[in-house]
Amino acid sequence: MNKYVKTAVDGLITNNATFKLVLGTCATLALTTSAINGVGMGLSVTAVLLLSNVVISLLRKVIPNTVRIPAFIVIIATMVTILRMALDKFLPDLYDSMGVFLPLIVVNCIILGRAEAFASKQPVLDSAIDGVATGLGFTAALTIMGVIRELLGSGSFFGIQLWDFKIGFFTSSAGAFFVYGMCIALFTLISNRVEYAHRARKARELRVPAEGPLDAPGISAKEEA
Amino acid sequence: MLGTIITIIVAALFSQNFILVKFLGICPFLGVSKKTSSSVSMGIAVTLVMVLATLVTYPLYEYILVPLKIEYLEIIFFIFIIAALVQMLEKIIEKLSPSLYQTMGIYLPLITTNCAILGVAELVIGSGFYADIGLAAAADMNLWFALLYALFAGLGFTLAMVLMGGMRERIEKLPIAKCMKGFPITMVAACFMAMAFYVFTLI
Amino acid sequence: MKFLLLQPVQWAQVGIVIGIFAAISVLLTVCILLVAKFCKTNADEKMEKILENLAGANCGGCGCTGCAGFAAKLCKGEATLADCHVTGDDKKEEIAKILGVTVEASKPTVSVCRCAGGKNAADKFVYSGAQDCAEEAKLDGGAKACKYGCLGDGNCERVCPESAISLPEGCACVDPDRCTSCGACIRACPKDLFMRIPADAKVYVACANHDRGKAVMDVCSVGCIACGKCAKVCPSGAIAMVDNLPVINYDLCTKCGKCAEACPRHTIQTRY
Amino acid sequence: MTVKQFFKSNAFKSLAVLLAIVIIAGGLLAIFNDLLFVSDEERFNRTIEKIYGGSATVEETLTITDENGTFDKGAVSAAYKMSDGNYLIHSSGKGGYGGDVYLWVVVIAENGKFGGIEKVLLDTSDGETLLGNFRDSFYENFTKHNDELVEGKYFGTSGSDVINNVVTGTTLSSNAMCNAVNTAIDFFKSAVLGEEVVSYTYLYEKYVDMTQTTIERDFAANSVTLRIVMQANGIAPSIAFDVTVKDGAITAFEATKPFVQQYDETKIDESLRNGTYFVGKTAEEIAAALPDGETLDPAKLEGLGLATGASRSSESFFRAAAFATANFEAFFAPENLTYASYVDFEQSTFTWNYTEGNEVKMHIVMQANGIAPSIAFDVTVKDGAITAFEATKPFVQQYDETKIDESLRNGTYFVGKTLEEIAAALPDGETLDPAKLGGLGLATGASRSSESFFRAAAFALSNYTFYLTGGEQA
Repeated sequence: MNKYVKTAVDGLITNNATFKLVLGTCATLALTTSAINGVGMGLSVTAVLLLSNVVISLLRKVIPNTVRIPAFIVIIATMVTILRMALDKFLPDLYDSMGVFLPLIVVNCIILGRAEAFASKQPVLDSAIDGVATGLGFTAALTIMGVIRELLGSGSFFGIQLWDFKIGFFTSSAGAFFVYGMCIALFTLISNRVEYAHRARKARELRVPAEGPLDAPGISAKEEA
Repeated sequence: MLGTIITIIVAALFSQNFILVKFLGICPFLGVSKKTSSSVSMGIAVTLVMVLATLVTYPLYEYILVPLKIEYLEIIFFIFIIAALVQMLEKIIEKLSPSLYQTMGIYLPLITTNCAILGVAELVIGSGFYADIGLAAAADMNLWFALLYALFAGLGFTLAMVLMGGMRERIEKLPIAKCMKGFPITMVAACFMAMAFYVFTLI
Repeated sequence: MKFLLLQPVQWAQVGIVIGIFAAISVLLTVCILLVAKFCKTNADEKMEKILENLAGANCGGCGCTGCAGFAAKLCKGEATLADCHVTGDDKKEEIAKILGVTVEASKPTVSVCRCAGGKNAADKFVYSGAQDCAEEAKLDGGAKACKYGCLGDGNCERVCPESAISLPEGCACVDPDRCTSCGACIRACPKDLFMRIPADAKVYVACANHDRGKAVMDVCSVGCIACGKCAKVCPSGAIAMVDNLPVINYDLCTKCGKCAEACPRHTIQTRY
Repeated sequence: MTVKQFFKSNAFKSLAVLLAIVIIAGGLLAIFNDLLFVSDEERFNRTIEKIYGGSATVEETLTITDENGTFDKGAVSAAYKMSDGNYLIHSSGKGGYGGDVYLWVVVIAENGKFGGIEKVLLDTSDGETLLGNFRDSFYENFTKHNDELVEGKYFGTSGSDVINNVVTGTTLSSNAMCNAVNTAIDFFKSAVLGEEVVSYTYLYEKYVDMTQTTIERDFAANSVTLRIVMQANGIAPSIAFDVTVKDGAITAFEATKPFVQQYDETKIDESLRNGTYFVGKTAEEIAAALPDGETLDPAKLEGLGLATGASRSSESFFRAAAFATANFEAFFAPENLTYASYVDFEQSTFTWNYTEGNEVKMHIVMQANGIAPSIAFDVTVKDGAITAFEATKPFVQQYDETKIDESLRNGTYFVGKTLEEIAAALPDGETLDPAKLGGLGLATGASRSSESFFRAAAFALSNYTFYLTGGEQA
């Protein structure tokens, strides 16, 4: 896989920001009481993450290491605030549904986390891809958790009331921890299985003897016997 | 006077615990609390940053932002100050104990976006705060109450971190399914702690 | 989109904001620089760059407490890059460039248990103590009559991060597909039975008993009796008998499998 | 460190870069903040656009004063008369999760009368994450109950005579939603139509002068003796009645003298005046005579075998009888006792000590009063006077002891006080004027908690007789 596809897959699945790196937990726990919130927050984070990764990776050579954290945070905060003002002015209905998340994003660990770990070291295109991939991975994770908690907690799916059998535990914050923990466990289980299969396949490719699969003298003699 | 101090201590440590009741600052709470030693040092680092941040942000807000009516910049100034403090903290920790620096890893710069610290800075200047700590009117509020609250909020943070660190050390020894090791079992433990602390919101 | 009336900009306000922001930033940067000056750690440039390239998993596979320790040793030349099995090859080239040392692309290896005893090996006494090889080994080398053999208490199984080790008939056996050769089992086994062999190796010696044939027969039905047939039959002369045990030189081995067939006790086992 | 070297050094570079970033960021922020400032007026046009899609414009802006804009469950901050005749009201409801909920409510005004709700739209609601236009259906069912609204019913989440389960989805702020819509309706009725809107606890209370009416409840005999003073009904003067209702039916009904000299006796049927007509009648029979619940149809009087004429006064007769019978259960509901609006009845217990005869032990738990936490009191009332009054512990550690006067806390202040003296401290029956505390020789401050003290004492004294017969056996 070429470099870009690898970064994309990394951001989306292999080291998914919510389930693998466990970043942005405050947003994940607080906002997944309903699936719509999850989607809204996820998409807002994706937009901001893309912008901030690009800008920070453009400036990565300029910003010296001693003041990198304040510099990054000022860039991110300014961008979010201006985005919020512009959205409020020009796209009011989008602002009504997304606007409430933007101030939350400034405090979200993912943006600074990716900026610090990735964008400040990689060229612009990689950072952009990583930004989008991590953002979408985060959205997917939040939506899954949102659906689970909304379905069990308030018996509705994306706002449509399915049944009125409600388990209060899932909308509570203790429930959020529990669901988050179980999702991570599931994610680790699946990713381990995939990794073993991948590693086994790679090992099997290695194991083919130098001359070719079947013409080695030893093996053919034994099969005939 | 004494009543307010008691209220602050009880509120910041238990009934309004930043991690287990307000659910702020969860990232370091899960990321760094593998061992009680690293959680204590993380807790102290966060408390230090909280107190220093409040020392700077409270007067900044009262005497500069409000009179000049540019409150909308409040979040950016606060985060900027916290980020600078964390940058200094990083250098200090790197000097004092490289091993701690290694265990904190990515979670050290993430103290900046730690919702707990910004939470304290925002709460202390909030309008309803004087009532929470039992003062009669907003005028009575001053820097000392804010600093005291920040200090004990940090200690509450450390308390929760140490509790979790202790629990995780015990959990490491238990025979757990492979995929449950690490974060998932910590989350389940945190879930029970959250339930325990939920009682404080009731009284 | 209809053009909305943009409000006029009050430049005085802009001036104030920039002024305050600049003042705060200058003040804070000076503090940061002062703090940086006081806390000048002696970490030299080289060590930091190496640390960045290492995988940073702190797995301890190289025998040091963490990557920082390993990087320090690399700088001083006390450790070689081969010790670290987790870092990718491309990263190793970069570190080699920094250290100015050449690194041969090491072939991927897997761990293997040099014993197949378990149920086939007789016991000296019945051991019902702690299910821990290290504890059992303290009691006169453990319950097994063969003092080299695997005790089957599963320390290696517990310590393996990839859970690649299982104990089918009471004797450790490594699943090559899962093993990342991190070396945890090598450190955990009190009998030092685990050994790294190339990942594509076809045959390996499943015995570590250095005694003469007669003594081995008394204690184990699958132990190596040092008859030397494998060494004679190997077409490429890859096998040499050292101290009553065959040692396979995997560079010469052509994976023909003859030694496994020739071995009367099936001590040399084939992987596929 | 030469000057040239200084400019190359890492320190200067970091200082310069950070300064540059900060200046650019600060500049951009300030400029954009001024440039993109959305004025309230523009925001308001946006809302109009959203609700009406351009079909109507603002005709007249109503002036909102503190007096006509605030209600007990919410407040109205703006109201406009629209060109399509309806009224657009911006109201807020208390009790939302983490803050008030703000709504735009379009009230239908058909030829000068209240016609129900046409549309409800969320403005902003601090603390509520996403109630935006994703779930417009969420508000439609506010507009489906216009007929019940015209009758005078209100939205609510609990209680019998309210339209509930209107709001699904987030239950957290559903009562705030109902409060906001109810406030808009109350505002429309009071400010626009000029109707006098007061929330009533009893039915027919609109015609009764509650200040002079007294209600004696006898729990054991399950009977209520009322001295009802009716308000003047058009030209008919205010009439007073002594009514006793036992098991839901009137056992005694007598119009006391004052009405006679202002009115001609022959016009009112004999059986009405001495009440024999009403004796034995139940709420349903009386209500039948008042078809729309308030006006007496004169023609029906013959049907009932009564002399016609003086229909306004006879109307007062029927209304008084209806008031007495329809609210029979309500009289016994503890919530409607005097000073009862702040008592938490689930947790309070009242025991009547048989051996001592007329002594009632009350454990009164007050609801939280603003920031003051809920406080519990153990009060014993004997022969109509407080003999013991003690505030139990829970309130202490949340509150500063020095703020509440010693005599209040151990109750010595209340022992021996009569209801009048305590009622004097609560002028409008519920709020304690902090300044008065000084006058009563008590430490000022902590007025909210002291208010709970006084309310509990007043409740205990005024309902002593009720609990003397109604409380559980000790």
